[in-house]
Amino acid sequence: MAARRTVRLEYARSRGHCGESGVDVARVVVDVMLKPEILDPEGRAIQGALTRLGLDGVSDVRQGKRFEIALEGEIGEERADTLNRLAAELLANPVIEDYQLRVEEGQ
Amino acid sequence: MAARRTVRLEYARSRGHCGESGVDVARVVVDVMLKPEILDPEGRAIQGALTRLGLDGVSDVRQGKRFEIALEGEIGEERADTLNRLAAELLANPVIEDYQLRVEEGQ
Amino acid sequence: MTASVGVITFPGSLDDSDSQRALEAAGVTAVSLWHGSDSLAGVDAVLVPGGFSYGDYLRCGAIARFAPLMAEVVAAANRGMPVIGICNGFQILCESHLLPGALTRNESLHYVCRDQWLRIDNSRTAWTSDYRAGQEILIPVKHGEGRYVADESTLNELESDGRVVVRYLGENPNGSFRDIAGICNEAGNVVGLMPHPEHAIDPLTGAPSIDGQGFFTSVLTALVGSGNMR
Amino acid sequence: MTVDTVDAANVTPGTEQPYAELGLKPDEYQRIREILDRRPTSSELAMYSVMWSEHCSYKSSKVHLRQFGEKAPASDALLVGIGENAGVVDIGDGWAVTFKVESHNHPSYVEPHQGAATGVGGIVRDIISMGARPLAVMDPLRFGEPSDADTHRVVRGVVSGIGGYGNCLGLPNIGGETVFDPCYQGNPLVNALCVGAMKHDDIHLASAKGLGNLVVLYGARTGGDGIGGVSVLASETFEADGPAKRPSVQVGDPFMEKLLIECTLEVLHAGLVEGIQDLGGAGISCATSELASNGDGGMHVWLDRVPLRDATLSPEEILMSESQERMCAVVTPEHIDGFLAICEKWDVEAIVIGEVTEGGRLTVDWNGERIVDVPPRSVAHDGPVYERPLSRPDYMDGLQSAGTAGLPRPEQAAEIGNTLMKLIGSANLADKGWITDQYDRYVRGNTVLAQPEDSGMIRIDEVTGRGVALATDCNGRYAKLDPYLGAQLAFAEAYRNVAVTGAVPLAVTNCLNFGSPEDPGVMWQFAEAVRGLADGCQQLGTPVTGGNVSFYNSTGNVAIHPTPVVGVLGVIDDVARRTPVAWQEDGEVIYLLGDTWDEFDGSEWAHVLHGHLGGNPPKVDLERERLLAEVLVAGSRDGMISAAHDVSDGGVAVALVEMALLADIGARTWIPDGADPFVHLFSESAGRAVVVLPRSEEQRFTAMCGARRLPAVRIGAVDSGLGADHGHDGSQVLAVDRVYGDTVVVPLAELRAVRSDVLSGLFSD
Ligand SMILES: Nc1ncnc2c1ncn2[C@@H]1O[C@H](COP(=O)(O)OP(=O)(O)O)[C@@H](O)[C@H]1O
Ligand SMILES: [Mg+2]
Repeated sequence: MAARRTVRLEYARSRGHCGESGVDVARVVVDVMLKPEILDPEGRAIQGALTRLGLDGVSDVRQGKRFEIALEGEIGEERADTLNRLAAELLANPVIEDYQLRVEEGQ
Repeated sequence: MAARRTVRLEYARSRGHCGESGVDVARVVVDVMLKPEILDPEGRAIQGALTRLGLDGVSDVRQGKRFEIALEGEIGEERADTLNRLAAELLANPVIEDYQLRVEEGQ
Repeated sequence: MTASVGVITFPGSLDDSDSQRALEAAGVTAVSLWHGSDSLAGVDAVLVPGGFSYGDYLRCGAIARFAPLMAEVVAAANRGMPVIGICNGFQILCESHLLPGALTRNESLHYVCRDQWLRIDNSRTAWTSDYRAGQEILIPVKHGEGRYVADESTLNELESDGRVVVRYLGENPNGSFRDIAGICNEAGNVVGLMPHPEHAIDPLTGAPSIDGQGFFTSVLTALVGSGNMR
Repeated sequence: MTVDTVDAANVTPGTEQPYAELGLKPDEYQRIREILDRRPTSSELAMYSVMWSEHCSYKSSKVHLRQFGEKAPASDALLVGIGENAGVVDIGDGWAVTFKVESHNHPSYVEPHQGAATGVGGIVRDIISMGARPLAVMDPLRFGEPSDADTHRVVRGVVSGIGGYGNCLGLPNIGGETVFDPCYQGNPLVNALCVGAMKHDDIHLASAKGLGNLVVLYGARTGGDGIGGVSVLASETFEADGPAKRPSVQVGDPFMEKLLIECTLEVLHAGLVEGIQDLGGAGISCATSELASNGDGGMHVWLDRVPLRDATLSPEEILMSESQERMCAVVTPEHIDGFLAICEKWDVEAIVIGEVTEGGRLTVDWNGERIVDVPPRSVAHDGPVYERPLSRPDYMDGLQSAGTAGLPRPEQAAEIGNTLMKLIGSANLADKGWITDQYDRYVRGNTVLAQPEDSGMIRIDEVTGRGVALATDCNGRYAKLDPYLGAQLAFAEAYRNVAVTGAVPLAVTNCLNFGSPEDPGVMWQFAEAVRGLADGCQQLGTPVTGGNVSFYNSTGNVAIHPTPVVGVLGVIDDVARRTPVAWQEDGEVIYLLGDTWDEFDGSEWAHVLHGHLGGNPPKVDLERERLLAEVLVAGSRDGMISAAHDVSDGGVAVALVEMALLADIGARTWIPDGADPFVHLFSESAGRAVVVLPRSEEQRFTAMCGARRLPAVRIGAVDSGLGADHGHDGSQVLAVDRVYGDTVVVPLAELRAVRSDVLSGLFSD
């Protein structure tokens, strides 16, 4: 599987959209995956189960975490910075994990 | 946060790409989130921590799982069906979780 | 006359031998069953023990549910065979849809091991008939994912049909809806609970009580009484 | 990928090699060249560098550790001594017990959860590889200042790692230690102990014998984790600021380990194994060289057969990888099919990677090319041995002369009450439930005593009730004040904790956590501690069966307190006779055994109330410890004692509080005639225990103590009805009379409240 890198939020792209309430609500999605070189025992066990249950050609499975953060108001530069910092300090453990941040549009 | 629905893999869209090895390798991503009505204590704890650590305006946080499945060869209709079945039976527990399947292009 | 209860070992099962010891102490013949087999070996009832089947990877019970033997267990349960799932066993029975709802991460986010007071709310099941309704018992809990959840209508149905079998008293150890510690299916032959009665059969080891014995003597009573044995 | 081969090494003798980066000194590199009579290949260099690292070769500690063998008391119980994966002792009824403690300190600082988890995994594999079924674990832990944010990170990770791994393996956690001190801020200590049992016939040793026998690697695939971990992690001090040197973290897979346990026990019981070895530090390098040099001496390995998690690994990396959950077995060709079938049953990947050969060489091929050709002994056993310079640090005189004599002491009842509350509410004496409730103590159904009892105790034989008790202890402050006495005090406390439960102390393991061996002051501490422990074990007749050394626990050039953690194992012929800490019922009388001196240097009182460390630790009288143990064991055997608790940190006052809270029954106690209330309540003199007897046994018991000249003084009685007398109607209270003419009365509920939420307050999210 292609090597995954950490991707931070760029300010220019991080704008919320207008929620039903009329307030801007952005949904920030943070995907956290174990770095490719780190053993993922859960992924391995799931790979075995998928294959046993009839899915052919599974060459790798990795399990990670997905965070969905609902943020009120527009994401200014400052909040984008805070998000980047907290992704690295709280949501992911950069010793063993990579992460990607993005603002999900629509919905 | 917008209500999340289960999204299955449509055959037409589920084609792999050509990996470095020359064999087609598709990366199927499955996102699994607790249904909105189910309490997510981890999400709640993280919401508290994000706010304490300086992120304003967090109105909700949900934590879910992300699976990345590397599949060799092209995803035919049959394998797409198997994937949809296993997402519902194995990767997610539809009693408490919604899930979305997609093939990730590029990388 | 005695009855035989099969105890399933999955990769990662931990309380299988303890469950066998508890059954034997109650006068039941315990039979080990291997997850990969497709035969229940003629047992009269089945116990799905605690542990971390498949490491509890993915979701507790999610992978074990697909073991070949579980197909036999589901079929037998639907024919009325007494089946009990303890802790990881309860999780497996929910994943197998023999019981409604699901068990999710403890509200505290920590694994918890402690002696817990419980109340028997239904003493008519195959596994609780030796208790009095309302009886309070002390039994250990030990799990990280024991918070019982189900949608409102399922919960209401469980309550109105008297299918909540055991409830936590005092501090709820995991945030379970309505303090639910264990439930049964409509027929009352399939029971699942998070606490560990097999660790409360000898005050020397486990909880300082013998309050767990009733689960194992009940099934003997049920099987001998019904003549439901080979 | 081009590989460096033996042929290439022969023709390019001048190639420069990065031995220094791999942690080898110039003279060590030179010795390798002499052993091989050429330059090593890069694979050979990798093997020597990991195997000759401090962690694997004990090069700085060996000359001192020898004393454990030389001074070992004659003991019929010792079936396998130091040098094997773990020592084995005979406990009777045909049972043999094996136990060992190991450190995983540095990895647990980098990634606390995984570091602690893999620490448990490693020690459990040591026990399996002796042929034993692992039965229980313990976790002696040391952390920095409790209120520090980084301590929060480390505590939470370590506890979840130990719990997550041990719980998933189905091993009850039956005890441990939790100590906070600023000296461990950048160097937390995560020690893990495992105990296992087997029948005598099932003991297996790590050796490869029998020409043509096959070497099987089974378990997890080999990945890039922990490469260089041995040499980098264990041999170099961590720089506070540099993540640069952080090597890749090893992730534990407890599920795989559980399968390894079951699979290994099944192949052993089926008689399919000639020799067995776990893969820990130094991975395949260690397993193959040790198996070969303990056996017939020759082995050939096809390294390219090793199943990999990462196909890009080089042979050097494969040789050094410390991927977890792997084992190596030597199997005869007749048994190989049976062996592989059992592995398949448990879904454990297994592959033949080598065979036993003649000729006394360990040879390794990579895709048909010879990359290693060495005498295995030179790798595994003939590593460098250093007599490092040692000298008593200059600060010792000042430290020892700054005792506690001048510190202000409480002088009235109210101050005594406040002192008690401050002590029991401090992180070191607070209730450890927040930690221990995250550990399964019930699984396997044989746990007779677990935390917060003085020892963990498990039943080994379900028919006869024979069992073992285990305790680990160390007061690093005492060891700092005097490493020789500190080690003896650690040993004495663990010995006493075992005896208190009614078990007879039998054997010792240790985990010696120190700063840098290159610092002569630290080396002096180490030498003193080893000498103290060896002398103590010799005197009390309990051999050291094994242990572990962890050096380089320092930040910059500031070392931790010397922390020689000592584990004592005792045997009890019927666990039904165990003595618990909690007293049982009204009317029981409370006795203090032993002598109390005015000893506060290094005490918990000095630490908590005054932040003071100086002076000399409490006196050590090992004959007194032996006598006390004999009385405690006899009292249990003859059914005289209903409860007992050793007196250590915080003194008699803290011991009484713990007994009352566990029982949830109050008591009336008093200061004995002629005693100073403060000294009686808080001194930490060694060689003492509180015992509780039914009145009907009082005479018999005191007569026994009198006959043996063990001081025994009555200090109280269990009394559930005291609350009303003191205006606490309906509640249980602990009362101490004759405190400077007053009575100190505290409701148990208040004592409980002060201690119960301290750790959860600090570390729950
Ligand atoms: N990290 C831990 N894991 C398991 N048990 C622990 C741990 N820390 C403390 N304990 C248990 O808590 C109890 C009290 O510990 P401690 O005060 O250190 O005892 P003592 O002073 O008698 O050696 C003991 O039973 C000990 O085994
Ligand atoms: Mg103690």
